[in-house]
Amino acid sequence: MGQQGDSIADQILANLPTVVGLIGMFIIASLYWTDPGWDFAVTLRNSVTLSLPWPVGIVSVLLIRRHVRNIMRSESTLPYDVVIVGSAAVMVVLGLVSGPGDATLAALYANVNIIGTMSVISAIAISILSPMIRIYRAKTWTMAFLIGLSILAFMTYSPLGQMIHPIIPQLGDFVQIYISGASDSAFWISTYIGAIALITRMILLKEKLKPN
Amino acid sequence: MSFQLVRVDILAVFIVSFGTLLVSAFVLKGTKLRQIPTVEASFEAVRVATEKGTPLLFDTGWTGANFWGHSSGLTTLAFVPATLELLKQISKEAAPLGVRIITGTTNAVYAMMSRDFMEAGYAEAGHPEAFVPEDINFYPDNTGLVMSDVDKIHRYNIGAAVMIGGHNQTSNIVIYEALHATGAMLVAGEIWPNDNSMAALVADYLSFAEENIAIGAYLSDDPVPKAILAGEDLIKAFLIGVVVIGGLLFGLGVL
Amino acid sequence: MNEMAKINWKDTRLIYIMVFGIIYISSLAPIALPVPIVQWSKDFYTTINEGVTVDFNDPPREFGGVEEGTRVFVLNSGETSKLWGDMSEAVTTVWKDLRARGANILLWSSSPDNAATLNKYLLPLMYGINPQNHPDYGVKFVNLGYVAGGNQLLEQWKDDLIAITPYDAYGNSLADMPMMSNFNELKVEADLMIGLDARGLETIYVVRYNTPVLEMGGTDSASYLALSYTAGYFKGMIMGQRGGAEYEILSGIAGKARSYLQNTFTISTIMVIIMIVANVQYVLKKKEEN
Amino acid sequence: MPYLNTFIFFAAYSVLYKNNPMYRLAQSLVVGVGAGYLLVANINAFNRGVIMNTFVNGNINWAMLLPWILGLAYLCIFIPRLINVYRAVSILTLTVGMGVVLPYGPALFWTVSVGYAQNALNFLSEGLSVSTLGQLLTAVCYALALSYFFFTDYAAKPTTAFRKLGRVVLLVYTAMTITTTALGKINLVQWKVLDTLQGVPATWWIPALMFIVMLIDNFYPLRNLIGKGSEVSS
Repeated sequence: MGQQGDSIADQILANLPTVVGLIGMFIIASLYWTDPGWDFAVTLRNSVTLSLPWPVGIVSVLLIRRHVRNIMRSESTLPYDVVIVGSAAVMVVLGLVSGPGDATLAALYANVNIIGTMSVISAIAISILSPMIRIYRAKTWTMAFLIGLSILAFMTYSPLGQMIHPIIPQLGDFVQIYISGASDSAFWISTYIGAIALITRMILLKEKLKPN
Repeated sequence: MSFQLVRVDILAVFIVSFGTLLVSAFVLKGTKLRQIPTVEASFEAVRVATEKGTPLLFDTGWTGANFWGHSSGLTTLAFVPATLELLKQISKEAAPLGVRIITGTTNAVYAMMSRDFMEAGYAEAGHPEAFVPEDINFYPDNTGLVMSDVDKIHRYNIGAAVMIGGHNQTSNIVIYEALHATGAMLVAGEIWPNDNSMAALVADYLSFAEENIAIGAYLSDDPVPKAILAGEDLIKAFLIGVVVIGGLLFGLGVL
Repeated sequence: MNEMAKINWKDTRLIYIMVFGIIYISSLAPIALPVPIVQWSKDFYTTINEGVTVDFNDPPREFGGVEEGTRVFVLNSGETSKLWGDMSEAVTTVWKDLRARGANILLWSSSPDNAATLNKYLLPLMYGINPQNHPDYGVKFVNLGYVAGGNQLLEQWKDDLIAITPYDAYGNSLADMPMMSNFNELKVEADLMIGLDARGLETIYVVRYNTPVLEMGGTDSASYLALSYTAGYFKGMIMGQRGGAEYEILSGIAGKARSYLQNTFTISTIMVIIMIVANVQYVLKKKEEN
Repeated sequence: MPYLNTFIFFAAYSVLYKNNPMYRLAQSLVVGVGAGYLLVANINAFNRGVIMNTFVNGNINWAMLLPWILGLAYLCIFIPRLINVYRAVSILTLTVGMGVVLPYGPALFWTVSVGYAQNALNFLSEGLSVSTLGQLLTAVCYALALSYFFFTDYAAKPTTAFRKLGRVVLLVYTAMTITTTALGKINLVQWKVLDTLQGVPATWWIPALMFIVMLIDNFYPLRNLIGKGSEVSS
């Protein structure tokens, strides 16, 4: 927007980081078509990967700092801010003193974050069943079709269908393998085409990689 | 340094795809495009949040994940420019209305870029003072993101949410269920197909797959990005042709 | 879709309580239920039991099934930590079967949480609290633990594993372990690969070196792994607790997967009944209004 | 630790009743422990990947300077005059990431499309079976679903009927995924329930206690005991 009147040279200068980035992108992409890869491309790829701890570190510190400030301002969330900052501090101290392999550090991570993840992932089941019960009404033919398929899926992926007739799970598996499989492919492939179009827009400096 | 050129067939497909899109950029200008529901709906969400007097949740989850280049990463990276531009435009819309935007992401680089784009949006709207850097929420993992989002939804009684990005193992539905509890308007477009199925279940407005990557082009007045979208149709039509005509030729033993 | 929403269950907490109730009751008194065995599970078992031929490249590779000394590389490189509760019984039963057949098992985890999950729930069950002290360790089983690098690492390991990763999860030298003497150049020295929700093996190993690959995942992993099975890259798949029950039946090894089936059976039955009743009610009401 | 493990798992569920202190405690622990762990892991990663390799045997390794420069450049986001330095490095990070995976796009859409074409009419040579019928259906459904994504009038209008069928194909995936996801994830709940009953020590009483507390709260709000208003509005 607002760049149509500029000369190509002006545009390139104004978008120098993007141009450099695009050159970097094609240097890296070339690795796919070369065997073995060329040294400069490999060095560039590795350097970017190796530098990633910096942004992660910066935003993690910002996250903790936000809660430190809340503590200092005695916000209403005080007890929770103390827990966040305190637990983060314990982890950092353990990690820096005993190393990242410290047993307590690993145990805390396993018994808080890994189990927390499993909890959130398991909560998906209830979060799906709830809207299914609320929403699934055959108001249109499409909805009726959707409900029919859901019943088929429930019968296929539990012993219910097999108990009624073996053809039911066979039908469900057929739908899953051949129709859902094709649908999944179309989804991904349209996304990949979209990604290549995005890169074309980037090459023509039409996609914003910086805010102004 | 010597190396050999490999996978030449894919290289040819790659070059032809780019060529098609580049030519389209200049030839197909002015072609009429259909609507993408989430573009307009995102601004509607700002207005809904204004009416309800609550902040707007702008959650992008794993968008920008795999900056290190995992094989599945292109799609999460392709979402970055589109969602950032949307964030900026939403910020511009929200700033004069006094709506607070609370973001959530699990990607560090994306969190930093969000800060930059959101600040610019508030500045362009003439309200730089309204920008609160602490509303850019980075979480160390998806679990922290989901649990904190749910907490914020309840605590601020969130009235509208734009969730364009990606979540882990369809955990977006846990956030959606919390949004249902507060009666929030939900605009969603997810990266992964299984996450999209969750959005299809409950979202008020939904876009998916390449539609989400195209949002940046829809937000621009420039005809060239839209012409490139038109070029995408040529590639899709070609691939459909490969399946239909190629299928016949293979089946009849010609190929 | 939700513009069509009309809440019959005004308080969603009823749904939550119902689900928990079903799970508790199913867990307390499991009964055996008939299980349909899907083709990809049969293929999984056949590959382990009888073998398979992989012919993406010339010459084809003949794999004769898992027997004494078969080198099996297990890649714990997907979302195992998040899906463990859905994969636990299948992985446990398959592991038991591999051990019973005398396989040499090499385990790699792609992330700390994946490693922690198996360390906490699987390895103690198989090899005790300190697996490295088990008599099988180094001879029939080696744990590489978490090694960073993802698919890039697999690219490097295909030629020389020990050169890139000289030590196991417990700091022991791999070169000193009898099992690793012929389990190094993975492109030819891994007879079978079993991925735990693993991605990318098709392009790195299958199409280039004809490596037989099997996959294990959660129930819904099928939505993204099925493509590779139908395309012939994966020679079989076991999905979720239903897959665990299928493998128990196929292999005759006793396990706990059936109690999970009772849970899904009860939930499915109730959901089907709710959907049918709610829709019949809806249609009748609509007719009345007309 | 087993007590902490069970507490975290079920406290996360307690928000289904309403936002409450148990949930917020669990959430704060997840964020705090996660942030601390991430910091430690990344300090360790940079140390092993860069710092330890910057000087090797007294000689500087020039290849290691680039990660240092890129990393430090991120700090420029806090210096308004140098914001473009930060932008350059963030864009480079984005585009290098894209460069690694860019070729997978054409590789995938070409090989999948050709693969479907090759198998579509297998029933002609192999006879009609569930498998060959499925392969034909896959090719047809793929073409239909792809047509759904047409953006432009010139492609979308003449293919309206196909696009409608394409939408149905996408809906099939959606319906099947919603149900299989629910069934798969519910096994995770049961797995933890069994763990609380059969694990050593048994921890089933933790969720039971939580349930009782929430039940009491439903009839007699516990915050009355504290005598303070709550910020929770739901």
